[in-house]
Parts: sequence; structure tokens; C-alpha cells
Amino acid sequence: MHSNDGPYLSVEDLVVHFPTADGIVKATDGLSFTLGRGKTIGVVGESGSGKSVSSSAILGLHRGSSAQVSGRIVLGGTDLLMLSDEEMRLRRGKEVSMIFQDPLSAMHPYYTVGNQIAEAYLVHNDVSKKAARARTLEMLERVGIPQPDRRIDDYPHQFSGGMRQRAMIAMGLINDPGLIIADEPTTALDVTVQAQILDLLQDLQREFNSAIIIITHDLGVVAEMADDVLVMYAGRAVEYGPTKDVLTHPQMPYTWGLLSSVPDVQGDTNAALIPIPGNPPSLLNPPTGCAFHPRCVHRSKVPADLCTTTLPELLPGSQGPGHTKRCHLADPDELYRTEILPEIMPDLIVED
Amino acid sequence: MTIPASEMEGHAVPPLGESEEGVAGKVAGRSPTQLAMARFRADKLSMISFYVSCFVVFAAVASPILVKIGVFDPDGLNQDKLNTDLGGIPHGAFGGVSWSHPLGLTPGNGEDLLSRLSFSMTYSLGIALTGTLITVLIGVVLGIISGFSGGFVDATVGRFIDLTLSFPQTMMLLALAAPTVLLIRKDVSELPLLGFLENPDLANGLFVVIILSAFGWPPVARVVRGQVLSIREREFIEAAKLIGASRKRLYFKEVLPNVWAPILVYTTLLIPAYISAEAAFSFLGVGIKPPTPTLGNILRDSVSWTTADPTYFFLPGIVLALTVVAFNLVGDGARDALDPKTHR
Amino acid sequence: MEELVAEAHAPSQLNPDAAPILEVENLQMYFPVRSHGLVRRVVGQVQAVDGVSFQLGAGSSLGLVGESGCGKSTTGRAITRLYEPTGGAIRFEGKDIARISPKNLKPIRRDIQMIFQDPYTSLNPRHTVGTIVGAPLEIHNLVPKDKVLPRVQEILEVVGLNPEHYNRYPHEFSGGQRQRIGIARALMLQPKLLVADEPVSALDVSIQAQVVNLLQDVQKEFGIAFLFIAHDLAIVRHFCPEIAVMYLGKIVEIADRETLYSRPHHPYTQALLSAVPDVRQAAVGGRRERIRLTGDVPSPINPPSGCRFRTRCSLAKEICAKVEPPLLQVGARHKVACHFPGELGHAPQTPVTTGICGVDAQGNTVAGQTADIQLNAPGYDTTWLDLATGQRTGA
Amino acid sequence: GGSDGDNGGGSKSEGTAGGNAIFYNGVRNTEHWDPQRMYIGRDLNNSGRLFYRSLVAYPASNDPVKGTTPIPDLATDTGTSEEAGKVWKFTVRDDVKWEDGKAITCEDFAYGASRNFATDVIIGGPANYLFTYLDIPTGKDGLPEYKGPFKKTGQDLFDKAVSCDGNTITYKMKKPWPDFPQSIASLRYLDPYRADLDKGDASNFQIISNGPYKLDGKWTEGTGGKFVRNTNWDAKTDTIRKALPDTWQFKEGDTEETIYEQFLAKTGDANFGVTERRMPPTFYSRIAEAGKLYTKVESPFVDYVLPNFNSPVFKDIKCREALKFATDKTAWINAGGGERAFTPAYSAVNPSVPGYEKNAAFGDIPDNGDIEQAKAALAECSAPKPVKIKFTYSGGTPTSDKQASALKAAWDKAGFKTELDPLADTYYSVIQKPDADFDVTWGGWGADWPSIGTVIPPLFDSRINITPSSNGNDYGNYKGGPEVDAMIDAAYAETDLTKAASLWAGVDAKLGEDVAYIPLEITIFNFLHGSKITGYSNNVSTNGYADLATIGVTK
Amino acid sequence: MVAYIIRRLIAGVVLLVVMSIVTFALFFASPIDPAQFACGKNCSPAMKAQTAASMGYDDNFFAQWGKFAKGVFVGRDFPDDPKLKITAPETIAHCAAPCLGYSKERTSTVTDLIKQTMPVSLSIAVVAFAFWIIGGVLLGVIAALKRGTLIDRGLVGLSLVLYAFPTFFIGLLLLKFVAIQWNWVPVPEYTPIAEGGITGWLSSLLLPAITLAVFFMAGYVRMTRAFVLESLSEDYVRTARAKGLPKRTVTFKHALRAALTPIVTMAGLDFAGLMGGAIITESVFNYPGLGKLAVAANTDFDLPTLVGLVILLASFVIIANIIVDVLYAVIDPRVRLS
Ligand SMILES: Nc1ncnc2c1ncn2[C@@H]1O[C@H](COP(=O)(O)OP(=O)(O)OP(=O)(O)O)[C@@H](O)[C@H]1O
Ligand SMILES: Nc1ncnc2c1ncn2[C@@H]1O[C@H](COP(=O)(O)OP(=O)(O)OP(=O)(O)O)[C@@H](O)[C@H]1O
Ligand SMILES: [Mg+2]
Ligand SMILES: [Mg+2]
Repeated sequence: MHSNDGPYLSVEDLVVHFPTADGIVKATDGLSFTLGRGKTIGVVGESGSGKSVSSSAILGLHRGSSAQVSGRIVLGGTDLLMLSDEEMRLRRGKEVSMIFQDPLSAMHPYYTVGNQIAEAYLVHNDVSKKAARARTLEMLERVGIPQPDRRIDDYPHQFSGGMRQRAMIAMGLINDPGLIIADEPTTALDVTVQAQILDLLQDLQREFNSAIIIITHDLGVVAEMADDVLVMYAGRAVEYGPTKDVLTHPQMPYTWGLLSSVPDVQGDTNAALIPIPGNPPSLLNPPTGCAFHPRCVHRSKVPADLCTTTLPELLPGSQGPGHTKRCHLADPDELYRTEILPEIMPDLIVED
Repeated sequence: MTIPASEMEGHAVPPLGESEEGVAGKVAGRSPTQLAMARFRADKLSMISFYVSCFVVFAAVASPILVKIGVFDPDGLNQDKLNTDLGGIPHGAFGGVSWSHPLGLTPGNGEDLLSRLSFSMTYSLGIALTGTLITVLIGVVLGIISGFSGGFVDATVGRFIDLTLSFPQTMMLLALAAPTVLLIRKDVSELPLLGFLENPDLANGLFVVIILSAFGWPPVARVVRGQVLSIREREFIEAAKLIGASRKRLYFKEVLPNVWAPILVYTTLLIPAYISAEAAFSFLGVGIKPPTPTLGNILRDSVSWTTADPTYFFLPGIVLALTVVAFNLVGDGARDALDPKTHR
Repeated sequence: MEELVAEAHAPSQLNPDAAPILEVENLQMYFPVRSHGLVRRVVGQVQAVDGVSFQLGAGSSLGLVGESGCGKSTTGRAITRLYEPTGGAIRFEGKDIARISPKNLKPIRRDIQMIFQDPYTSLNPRHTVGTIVGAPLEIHNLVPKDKVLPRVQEILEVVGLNPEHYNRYPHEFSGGQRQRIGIARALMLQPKLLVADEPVSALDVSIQAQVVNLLQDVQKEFGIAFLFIAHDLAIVRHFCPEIAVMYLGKIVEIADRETLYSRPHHPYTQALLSAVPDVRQAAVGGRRERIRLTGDVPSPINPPSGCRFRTRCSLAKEICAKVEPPLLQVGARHKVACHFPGELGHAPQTPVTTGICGVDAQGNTVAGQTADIQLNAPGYDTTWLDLATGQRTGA
Repeated sequence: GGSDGDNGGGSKSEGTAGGNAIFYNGVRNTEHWDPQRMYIGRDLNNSGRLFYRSLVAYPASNDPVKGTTPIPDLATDTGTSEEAGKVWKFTVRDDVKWEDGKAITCEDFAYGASRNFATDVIIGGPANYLFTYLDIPTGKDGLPEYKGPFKKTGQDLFDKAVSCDGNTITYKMKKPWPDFPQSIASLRYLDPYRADLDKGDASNFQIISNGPYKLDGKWTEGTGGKFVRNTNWDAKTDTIRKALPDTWQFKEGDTEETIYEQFLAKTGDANFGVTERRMPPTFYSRIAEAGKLYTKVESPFVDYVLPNFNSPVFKDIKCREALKFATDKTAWINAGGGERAFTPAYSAVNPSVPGYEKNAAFGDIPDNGDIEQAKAALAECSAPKPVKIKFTYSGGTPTSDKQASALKAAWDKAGFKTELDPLADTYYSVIQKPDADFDVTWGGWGADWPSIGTVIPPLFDSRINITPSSNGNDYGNYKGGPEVDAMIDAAYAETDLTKAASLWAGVDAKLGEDVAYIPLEITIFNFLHGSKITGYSNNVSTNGYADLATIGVTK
Repeated sequence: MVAYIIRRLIAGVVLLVVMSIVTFALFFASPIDPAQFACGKNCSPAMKAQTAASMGYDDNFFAQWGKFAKGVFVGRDFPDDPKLKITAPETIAHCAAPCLGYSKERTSTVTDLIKQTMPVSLSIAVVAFAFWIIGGVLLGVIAALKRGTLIDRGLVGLSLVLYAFPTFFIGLLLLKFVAIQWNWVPVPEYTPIAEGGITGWLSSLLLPAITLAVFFMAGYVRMTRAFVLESLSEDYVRTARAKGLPKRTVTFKHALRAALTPIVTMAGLDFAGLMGGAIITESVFNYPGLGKLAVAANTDFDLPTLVGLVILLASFVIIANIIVDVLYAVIDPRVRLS
């Protein structure tokens, strides 16, 4: 799957803990994944499952705070966690860049869009202001802002939501980074605008051959954008593998839950929505064993109290070595095919 | 001690469809206020400041009683214990410290400093608290009205705020002091039930309170108005309208409980500000007049005894600083406790 | 257990014969825009809602979809009379409540309730759940004071909350649970119409289904009609047998679920539907084919002339700028506001509306011709324009 | 009076000319430099020593007699009187000039005198003496019928009373005025004035010098001004003023603390400074540190309290007597700084005034009061018990407040219940109202010139003080009635000053019997001055303040 | 924008008119007789009546206000007595427009008094402002950056303690020890630039400015700290860090910039208030500024000066308010461009 010289990004056993007055918040607990250049990984999971925290850790944004970060984040052969703050800073925005969810609050209201984008270029390149401006114009043009020479001196509030996100993308890509982390880049946008932005991201990825981590709630976005998908729950990966595999043959009840709790625009209108009962767990005192067990309706299908006592390993399931899951269920495929799929996508059964 | 909210979300609330958790008995929740109090209690500095403030309040309340029963004698002269040749410095070490005068005597007349400092709290705190109360009352009423009504009423209150703020406060304080106090003592005190205002201390105190509140309310009104403006936009207000809530209910049941927090914070920060203000005013000769002890009066006298009687110089200063700092820290603590955001 | 759940939350089906409980006709809601000048005079209007008409049957659901700022919430709020509409009629059970005085509004309040989008701001953080849910009873003096609590607990049970938690505060609940509290409050007065303004869009994906299912249960159990506002096309499709698509303050297409999602006739609806990312695409890989809309939604202060969508429409012709397309009935339960309506790729070459609007193909007024149907009427006619034949047909 | 302190008159070393001296006015600003409007001792003294010369003046002397005996200044002699003091004539020297070089003429003197009558413009001065004595009829409003040189109403009346004949000016009186020259030497109200430079009100701070110094630039109220040498002053014409420093800087607004800290620190400009502000008690412990810079002298002022005769309580003589016996001078003095600051007084008249006698009514009471007698008198006092009284005093300084509470303590011990009412800004405007609501008030006075006639009538003659809207200086609203009025008139009429003095003492005795006032103390001046000051002397001729005529500075 | 400014200016003028009427009403209702004070201690009723007439105090409230308002535009004469204009015109004080009144006690027009004292107050205000803004903001930023550390607690604690003491206390101690006893600086005495040059001027202002600055700084340290902390947690600061900007740029260019807006607003109004004279500080250091003038005018109830000062200071505040609002719009493009 990956070229011989190893993946471009490899995250190994990433742990991010926040000591707080009430105890340690284990926001990310032993996360591992790899990503090659030109590839996209989609990270999905409920709110608070540690998606943003993990990606911030890759960018080194927890430096200088009380957060405890450990593990290995190897990007292009360098372990980012071993770098000094200054070395990390020089990589931030140049080799790794981030596109945030809410572009209005993520842009400084007092500086022009052009200024903020050029700033990202100036800090990593020894060029004149004029050159930076020219480069900014070029980028704005590239992300599809009409009349960039007129809009470059506008302030963020003068842009529409979609344009702001484009500008954010321009800012993130101006230094031609190898890795782009897009944290819910379209959640605040309308579907039509979302489609535009996703198109843009994909075009740019092809152009720059960058690796993308896309964080989202929306399985549809993952399905259309990502090569791999990583499903997170309570700070851990619970299912990880090629998108096609994971979304067509999910092997973990949590993934089933995600799939079954959102309706589908094309599916059978009679399909039921099956919610995941209960609420996401606290990261202060995550449940013992499998963190998902209190909400898992298939718990009874696992012998003894394995689910409540033992944390399942992230192991390959029946779908081949690339597709791993964290579940004690013996034959999830069968369960999915017979019990879940008929409920949520009855129309697909025939095809399968 | 605090139960983290997220923990409750995870476990205490039964998930849908799980009927096994049939908790017997009533489960009482903790109100935001209770949570804030718990947070406040967890902060050591705030608690210490709170105890200091309580002690000060206690002194303020107890002093008049102690004076009545003769334990304290803030006006009693002990000129025989002074060295008149040196301008009336107390005999003995540390400004004449003794068992009967634990903090020594004041130079000049030899009054008991402990009695005076303690009794001064009654006046200083009395002024600060009354001033705060009135300030907050005016501010809250005008703030809520203008915030909720909007339009013309809001604009009028806004202009009224501008007008109030345009007056130079200290100058008005100076210029109005004599005439107003005269007016209070002469005319206002003739009104029924207000006879006590004939007393110069009360009249002067009232004047300070009037000035403090007359110029102090605009910020409160602005804060409250701002709060109300944002609360007005919250959906629960619309929800209340939708279930047919009356205007009265909207104001007092829906809006008011939500502005208490900033009001409380403002109030606790206003008290120390007013204590300092009283002290500053007395330098200008405004407010309760000596020899009645207020922090300002004592400080104003003590500041000229730096070298001649250092004890007398230091003690009142320390008491004032301690009081103001303590009240301020209580206010800061209240703010942190009431606004969990600042905790992060 | 799953079976039971699945059965319980069956989506509501279209009942064409249901008596209309709500008729909205030509609803307009304008907000004044004031100048910054010396005198703050009104310099314009935000035409948030401009001539919306639809009909909602008792116990039925109508979905309202559209992009941000197109006037969905405003429509909902006007119907609940949080706003006083600028124009038009809102007939609730036949009675026009658009201009009813605040005093006479109180009884209506019992019948029309709302569920809000944001579970965090829609509950007063200083009130207990019991107070929040019990408030409607208190205000309307429906039951004696000592009967309020049992009633509150009853309703909490209905929405799937522990009735013992009545004296907890909102902050102690998760988003989904808060939304249930909001639903409980709305149900308390046993309303006949519920306006649900994006009831699940603030919720986590895993929780959305809980609430949607609950709403379906509630609808079924109490026979409540829903005006279901959302921008998530999939949820609306799941919930509502009938859907209206709004664009810039107007309904551009309204139809039953089947028609709208499989045979949309308005280019905007088509674009909207094609933009929704689909999980099933995973099986195929890559992006779905889509209609790319360019540009942004115009400002409702200065909406484009004629058809409001024309600035972003690939079909737009001269007539679109001159004549506003009427909401034309093109099927038994299908109306569309377009001069060139048709399934994707099958749009007619000439405008189908010339006769109705009394104009020629370029949109110029033709002398002597007048519009021959009443525009903007709520509900459906028994006859409609058959696009294939260009003739009026009936069932 | 005179010097009876530790260092008496201060250093007697002769200074040399040159250098820059400073006078610290302190927090009490100069209100007027207009000679006809000045009435504050300090300003009268200082102006007379530096830039205003009068017909006659006092020599710089510490001797109680010499220092209060006028010698010729702008006049050739000390004046001649006719008709037993009803007509006074002075001849103006012909070799004296104004600062602009113009000669000082008799007309300038007449014009200066006329200004006193412009009562709407020339406000604040001691014009009352002229209204009493000068032969100009009094109108219905109680004011002279001559309205001053601006309105010129009744100008002929004035021209008859004050007339020039060449260089000789003649003043005609209604009644004999034997100590008229002393009044000229003590006050500035008969100084000459330039009609051509008179801008009325606006001339308040205008200084048209005829002395050794002239104002450099403008006088700024609250800041002060700088005086430089007046080249048109001829030292040969002047026996009094040594005019040693090249400049005199007057500084206003500094507090006693600031001034005295600087004197003690012996740094900076303050080394060249003198002041009229008394040393605050907080500095008494550092007197040793000051060494020779310290001077102490008894002042010509007396402080007293006044029962308000309009108050329901003190209408009754018994109540007044109770107050008299209850008054504890010692406590008052201690609170104000002790014996170093005050010495007990037994009359409203300062012992330095000729003819002073201990007032019998107060002489026998112990300084710390007689509580038994006080209680006895209070028992007979008609006011309801406990006798509630309000003491309104000029507060605003910590010392005055301390003194008031000491007094209160003593009164309360005798059975009064005293309320303290310190007034700062409004003090005079309140107590001058005849219907003012106070029972006791405070006052202090020093003779305008060494004559009891400048103490008793200004303070207690109801005829010149009390009007429907004001009690003038008679803050206690004391009305002596025909008996006292007659005694006052008799004393005035007596041209023999010694005899007059004993008549005045009689009036004082009567005031004591009536308890029109209760004397407290005589202020003792405790001063420091800059370490580079020479010729420093607290002269009798300058009321115990530093005599600027002789002061110089070393460099 | 221009229309906005004009609108604010007109509103300001209206405010000033109302404000002056209120001021007149307040002083008119006063039980203290200004004529009594103007007339001095030895004043007979007739003299007082004359004084009242010459100052116009005998008019009713509206007439007095009307004359005042007229004086502002066309000037006034004191006394406005036609007879006197013939007999002794030199004794009539003309108060040229803009006339804020004539002080009989100070025998000067209020405008002149203000011209005299204003530079002093302005000087103190400017220097103190510089001290407290630079000091307060700097320390506030440091405290925010070092949040939770000893430095933070120390700074916040110190500012609280300093704030607790009234200005007169701090001022008197500085004067007594720093200037006089230790003689580190000369005893402050106001020296105009014309006399002492910039350094002379500045050094003469050192202690008073520090006294004032200390008082204000306390608030600004805490305020800046809070605002910077808030903006440090903003998303755009995270963005700035994600761009790889150095910490200094992130702190000052991004975090502080946003925090500065409310600080500037506050500072503008505080400065305007101070221009009207720091009454206590000026008294302590014997600085002949507006504040001391106010105290003096109050001592002898010099009504014209008091009223003139109040109205002048009010106009400062009103103008400052307008400037701050405009400034706010200039600083914040969201306001400016919407
Ligand atoms: N600085 C911090 N201190 C303490 N806890 C934190 C901190 N930052 C994040 N957390 C906690 O870590 C957990 C994971 O947060 P994260 O933002 O990664 O979630 P997420 O998956 O991105 O959720 P969302 O979808 O809402 O963005 C949350 O419970 C959050 O409260
Ligand atoms: N009170 C108001 N005053 C002025 N304009 C308003 C007001 N409320 C809404 N608008 C404007 O009306 C238009 C429609 O707003 P509305 O909230 O109905 O949109 P929406 O379809 O609900 O959008 P969203 O999906 O973002 O909730 C918007 O342009 C909005 O800015
Ligand atoms: Mg996130
Ligand atoms: Mg909406």
C-alpha cells in the first residue's frame, strides 16, 4: 500500500493527556496511523473523541501548555516530538499546515485577509513584502476567489463563509506543505459550498501531492474524500482501514452506530434510524475495558464480561491486514450483514 | 469536591432505553450557583480573602455594640499618656501599645487606635455597602429596562448615561459637598422619617453615598444592559414567549436570574473601590468629618506622622490595604467561580 | 430490541386527504435596514421571506430546506408569531393569526409550539428541568399547582428522561438530553403544530437519531403536525413526506418526498441534492458527479430581479431576469418556480410559463395576455400543467 | 507681646546684599495685593516690607514699644493732629517715586483713600474704620453716601473729608482718632494709589510698587510671583527696608509638611526660604535637629469660643457660665500641640496690646476648667438636660479636629452633649448668618494695631456688625445693648490712649460677665527657616512673623 | 463615517447644552449664596446686593443660563452696568468669547484661569498616561504570558495593593521620602517646556505622574491581563501559531492587538477625565493645574469658576467619547466597514 521508503507521516502510540483540577483528561490515548503523500485519511468520531487534540499534537500546538504529549510523530523521517520548540515552529505552516473549522474566528478580525496569508509566507520565506503579496494573489486566484486583486485587502468579515474557508486554504497551502490537516473544514458551510470546498481541496491535493488529514463528523465526506478512515472513540482508534473497506464492511459496533444514526439521501425512505444509546463517555474516567461497552447493544454477544474488563486490541479483522478494529465480537461481518444492514440500508442487501 | 459535569453526562443520567437504572428517591441537581460556590470554596486565596472580608464586616457590625457597652472607646482622650512636648506623641514603645490599648494611641488626643480602626469600618463599610447597593440598584433597573425595551427607551437611557459620565465626578463632589450636606441637614431632615439625617455624620455619609451612586451606576447599567441584550437573544427567551409568558415573567423569572452573576461580581468589586474612594474623598475634606473615625479620616491624619509615630502611620495603611485587597480578591474569586470559562 | 425500535419510529407517511391545519399564504417578512446617516432612516429591507405559501395537513410534516440565510427560520418564527409578518396570511385551523393582537395570541400559543436548534441556549440555565417543563402549565393555569409535578414527570418519561431528574439543571445534561427537555416543554401544552427549527443540527451524529426518532414517536402518538426546518437534506427526507425548498426568501420547489428527491425539477434543488456527500460513495470511491454552483447566495436586501436563482443558474435566459417565475403546479403534489422546469438534463428549451405570466419567451409583456392562474395559493389544485404535453391535466 | 520664646527674635547676624530669597505663603493664598483690599496680617506685613510704603510705618524692631511706634515713611513726619485728633495732616516727601518713575503725589493718597468707599469693587479690606471715623455722612443703607471713585456718587462729600494742599494731605474725622497713624502703619488701606492705573476689580493682584521690589511679570494665584529690584526706589529715602536679596520669590500652595520637611532636609531652594506657616506638631520631635533654624515667639493673636446668643441654650447666662467653667483650655492646647504651641489666654485681648488686663471672669478658673462649678451652673441652666449643643468650627485640618474633640470631651464631662460640626469651605458663610443653627463657634483675632479698640468693637459692637443678613465678625450674635454701646462710645471718645485703654478693659470685663466669649489660648509661633537665611527676626512690628525688611541670604 | 462623526458631534453639543443646564440647576439650587462669598468676609447686605448685581446672581435661573450661553458666543461684561460704562469703563472686566464667566474672587475671566492652569493638568495627564499605559499594558501582558506563576501573582498582587492606597497617600509618601528626605529628585515644581526644556518639564512631572500612574496602572495591569488571556485563547491566535509565527509576533501582533481595543477605549476616557485635573495629585504636589483651581474655587465658592470648569471638563469627556468612538471604528475594521 505504501512505498518502500516508509509512509510520509507515521503516528505511533500518540498520547495526549491534560492534567486538570479534576484529574487527567486522556484526550488521546495510544493513537497510531500512517499516511502517504498524496493520500487522504478521514478521521471521524463523536464530539470530544479527541480528533482535534490529536491533530493539534501533530502540529505541535500543545507545546507551551500543560498538556503531556508522548509517542512518535514521524513526518518525512523526522520525529516531530523530538524537535525543539523553535525547530517545530519552523515546520509549522511550512511542512504541516492546518485548516480550521470556523474560518471567521480563526482569522484575525483586524488584519486584511491578504496580510494574514502573506504573513504565513513571509515567516517561512526570506522574500520581500511585495513578493509575498504577489504570491498571496496567486494563491487567492488558485483557490477561486473572484477578483483577488480587489479582495486581497478586504477584512475577513467582508468575505462570505465559503470565501473565508478558501482564504484559509490559501493560507494553509501557501508554503506548499507536505501535510495538510483540515479540521472539519466544511461543517459550518452549506452543502453547495461544502461541495465547492471539497472539490478545491481535492484539486489542490492532486496539484501539490500533499497528504491530507480530514477531520469530520460526516461519513459522507469521508466516503468521498478519504483513502483511509480512522474511527475514533474516547481518544482511541476503534476502527482503521481503507475507506471502502471500513464503510462497506464495518466491523465495530460503534462504526455501525455512526452509519445507522444518520439517514441517507439516496437510501430507502423506510430505513430506520438506529441511534447509539446513551452519551459519549467522560475522558476523565473512561469506562473500563472497551470504552464503548456501556453503549454497545451487542455486548451480550461477547462471552463473559470481556467487554467490561478487557480493552480489545486494534487487530485486523476478516477483511485483510489493512483493516483493523478494536472489538471482542467474534464474527462482526455476519452480524452486520444479517442484523444491521437490513435495517439501515435494506436496498443494499440485494446488491451485496 | 466538584463533580465534573462531564462525568454526570457519562453516567449519572440514564441512557435512552436503559430501564435498569431506576434510581430510587429524588435526585437533586446542583444549580449553577451551587457549582460556582463549590468552585469558589476550592480556591484557597479567595477563601482566605473571604474570611478576611467577613472579619472586616464583623468588625463593622460589632464595633457600635462594643462602643455602646464600653469595650471600645474611639473618642476617649488619654492626653495624660502623651508627650505634649513632642507634639503629643504617645509615651511608650510602638505608639503607646499596652494591654488596654493593644494597637497604641493616636497622637494628639491619645484615643485608642484599635477602637478607632474597628469603628472606622462601621462607617467606611457602611458607606461602601450602601453606595454599592444603591449604585447596583439603579444600574440594574435602568440596565434591564433599556436592554430589554430597546429603541427609544434604550436610547434615552444611553443619553442619560452619557450625560452622567460627562460630569467631572471629583469636581462635582467638591462643589456639591457643602451645599448638599447643608440641604440634607436642613431641609431633607425635616421630612417625615428622615429626622436622623440631621446628624452630621449620617448627612455627610449620605452625601458620599449619593455621589458614589449618582456617578457609579452607568457602568453597572452598561454591564447589565449588555448582558440583557445577549440574554434577550437567547432562545429560551423565545421559548418563554412561545409558552405565553408575560412581560413580568420574562423580566423577573427568565432574565433576572441570568444577570445575577455579573451583577454579583460587579458588586463585590465595587465595595473595595468605594472603600478606597471614601478614603480619597476625606483627603479633600468631603464625607464624614473627623473626629468620627473612618478609614479615610484616620489615614489622612496618620500620613503626616510617618516619622514621628511610625506605628500610627503604618497600622491604618495596612488595615486599608488588607481590606481593599481582600474584598477585591473575593470579587475576583467570584468572577472566576461564576464564569467557568476563565478557569480554563 | 432493535426491531421494536425500528417499528416504533416509522417515518410519517403522506396523507393527501388530511385536513389542512396550517395554511400559509404569500407570507412576507421584511426587516428594515437603517442607515448610518444623520437621521437613521430606513434605507432598505431585508426581504427575509417574500411570498411563501404552503399548506400543512393535520398530523403531517412539511420539511423546509435551503441554504443558510434563505429564510427558513424566519418563516418558522413568523408562523409561531415570534415575529409579526409584514404581509400575507397564516391560517391556523382556518383562522388567520398573522395579525392577531398579542392578547389574543395566548390561546394560540397552546396550539403552536416550537423546538429550537440550540439545546444550550434554549433552556434557561438558572431553572430546573421541572420549572422549565412545568412553566407552560403554570402560565396557562392548566392544572392545580400540586398537579404540575406529576404531569412534568409524566412528560419527562415520554421524552425518555428520568422523571426523577426534574430538579436538575440543564447544564447537567448532555446535548441530546437537553433537546429532549425542550421537546418536553413544547409537548406540555399538547400543541397541534410543532415548528422544529433545525432540531438536530447542533447535535452529535450519534445522538441525532435519538432525537429524530423521538420526534417521530411523538408525532405519531399525539398526532402533531410538524413544520420541520433543516438544512440537512437527508434528515428532512427521512422525516417529512413533503418538502419545500427555499432559496432567498422564496419557495422554489415543493413536492412530496418521492418526487422531490428522485425527480427534482428546479435547477437549484438539483444542485442541492447533488452536493450532498453520500456514504454509499465509499463503495465506488472518489467524488460523486455533481452540479457545481458558482458564486454566493445574493443578499436578501437586493435580491436579483425576476428569478432569484438566475445569477447562479446554468439555465438562466433573458426571461429569468425579467419575470419572476410563479410557483407552478407540475404534478399532483409538485410545484416548482422555474421558467424552465424539468428533470436534470431534460429542461425545456422554451419557457413553460409564458402563457401563465402573460409574456413572450424573452419575458416581454404581451399585450392582452394576463396571468391565468392564481399565484402563490397554498395547497394543490386538482389540475396541473403537464410538462410533457404542455397541457393542464388532472388526476 | 514681643519675644519670650527660646530663640526670641532669631539670628541677628547682618546679611549682605544679593541672592534670591523665597517666601512660602503656604496653603493659604494671598487673596488681594490691592492695598485697599488687604486684611491678612501676613500680606499687610510683607507688602509693607517689600513694595508698599505708607505715610508712616513701623521700624524693624523686636521691642514691644519701638516696634509698634510709627516712624515717617513716605511722609516727612508722623503726622500732626488738630482738634484733639479730629483732623490729621501729613506731608508727602517730594523725593519718592512709583516704580515707573512718576512722583508720588498727595492726590495719589487721596485717591487711595477714596477707593475704600467703592464697596462693590474694593471688597474685603478694613474700610470699616474709615466709615466709622472719616467725616462722610452715612446713608440709609448703613454705608457712606460717598460711593467711591468709580461711581463718583457723593464725590464732594469725600473731597471735603480728604483734601490735598500741595504735598499736604488732610483727613477730617467725625470723632477723635488718636491712634490714626498706627492704623496707617498697620494696615495698607490709606496707601497711595494711581488713578490712571486703576482697573477696579481687575487690579486685585496688580502691584504698583513704590518700595524696593517690584513684581516681575504677573502674580499667579495659587503659584505666586517673583519680585525684583525696583530701580526707582531710592534707599536714601527709606530707613526701614534693607532690601538685601536681589529677588523675592513668593510661593503659594505648599503644605506645612512640605515646607518644613524641606527646611529640615536643608536641601534645595528651601534653604533660602522663610514662611509664615507655623510648624505642625508632627515636627516637634525634630526641633533639636533644626538647631538654630528654630524660632519661637508668642503671637498677637487670641483664640476663643463664642456662645451663640441666638441659640435657645445660650440665651441663658447660666448655660453660658456652665460652658465657661466646663471649658478645658489644657485639653484644647494639648490636642493642638501642647505648651509649645499655645499658652492659655484669659481675655480676647492679647497681652501685647497696651492696656491688656486679665479678664476677671476667666482669670480665676483653672486652665483645665472647673467641673464642679460647671455642673452647678448647668443645673441652673434652663435648657433641657442633657444640654445638647452644636459646636461649629473651622475644621479641615487634623489638628483643628483633634482640638475640637478635646473640647467636646471636656464639655460632655460637665453634662453637655456636644455635636461637632466642622466646616471647611463654608465656615464663614455659615456662622455669619444671624439665624445660623449652632450653639458655639470658634474665632480668633489679633488687634489691627496695638489698641483694644481694634479688638473689642470689631468683634462685639453689634451696631457695626449685626445686620439682618450678617453678623459681621460678631459670630456669637452678641448684642451688648445700650449699656455696652455707651461704654464703647466712651472709650472711643477718649483721646488719651492710656485712659482709653482702661475704658476698653472695662468693656472687656463686661463682656466677660456676659460670657460673650470664652478665651482659649494665645498662639505661639513655632517657625523654622532656611539655613541660608540671615537677619531672620520675628519682629513685633510684623506681628511676630518674619520681618522681611531685614532678611538676607548667604550664597 | 463623516456623517457618523457629524451625528456624534451634534449629539455632543446637545449633551453639552443639557449638561450645562443641569449644572446651573444644581448650583442654583444650592443653599449657599455665591454673592456672600464673592463679597468677602466683611460684607454688609447692601454690599452683597451690589456684588450680586454685578455678577448677575440676582437674575433668575434661566436668565443666568441664558447670559452664560450668550457669553460663550459673544462675550460678556462684568458688571454689565451701563452707568458704570460711562463713569469708570476701566473697572469693567470684559470677558471675550468664548466666555465661561468671570471670577470676582480671582479677578480674572474663567477662560484666562483655564488658559493658565490647563497646560499643567495636560502635562501631568500626558506623562502619567504614558507611564500607566506603557507600564500597565506591559506588565499586564507579562502577567498574562506568565499566568499562574509567581511573577503573575506578584504583579497582580502588587497592583492590587497599590490600588488600595488612595492617591494622596502614595503622593505624600513619594514627595516626603523620594523628593525631600532622600533627595533623589528635586521637589517637584511645575516647569513649562518653555522654561526648562523637555527634560526640565519631564523631570518636574516625574513624581506627580508616577503617583497618578500607579493608581491607574493597577487597573490597567489587571484589565490587560484579562483581555490578553482572553484573546490568547481565541481561534485566530491558534491560527497564528499554526502558521509558525514566532511567539513574539503571536503575542504582540495577534493577541495584544485585539486586546488593545477595549484598553484604548478605556484609556481615552480616563485621559479625558484626567485632563480636567487630577485634583488630589495636584493638591499634594502643589501643582497649579485645573484640579487645584477647582479646589481653590470650591473653597471660596467661586461659582463662575466652578461652573466654567465643570462645563469645560464635561466637554472634554464628551469630545473624548466621540474620539474614542471614531477611534474604535478606525481600529476595528468590523465597525469601520459595516
Ligand atoms: N486544553 C485542554 N484541557 C483539558 N481538556 C481538553 C483540552 N483540550 C481538549 N480537551 C478535552 O479533550 C477531549 C477531546 O477534545 P477534541 O477537541 O479533540 O475533540 P473533537 O473530537 O475534536 O471534538 P469536536 O468534534 O467537538 O471538535 C474533549 O473532552 C476536551 O474536553
Ligand atoms: N431580526 C432580523 N433583522 C434583520 N435581518 C434578519 C433578522 N432575522 C433574520 N434576518 C435576515 O433574514 C435572512 C433569513 O434569515 P433566517 O434566519 O430565516 O435564515 P435561515 O434560513 O434560518 O438560515 P440558517 O440556516 O442560517 O438558520 C437572513 O439574511 C438574515 O440575515
Ligand atoms: Mg474538534
Ligand atoms: Mg435558521
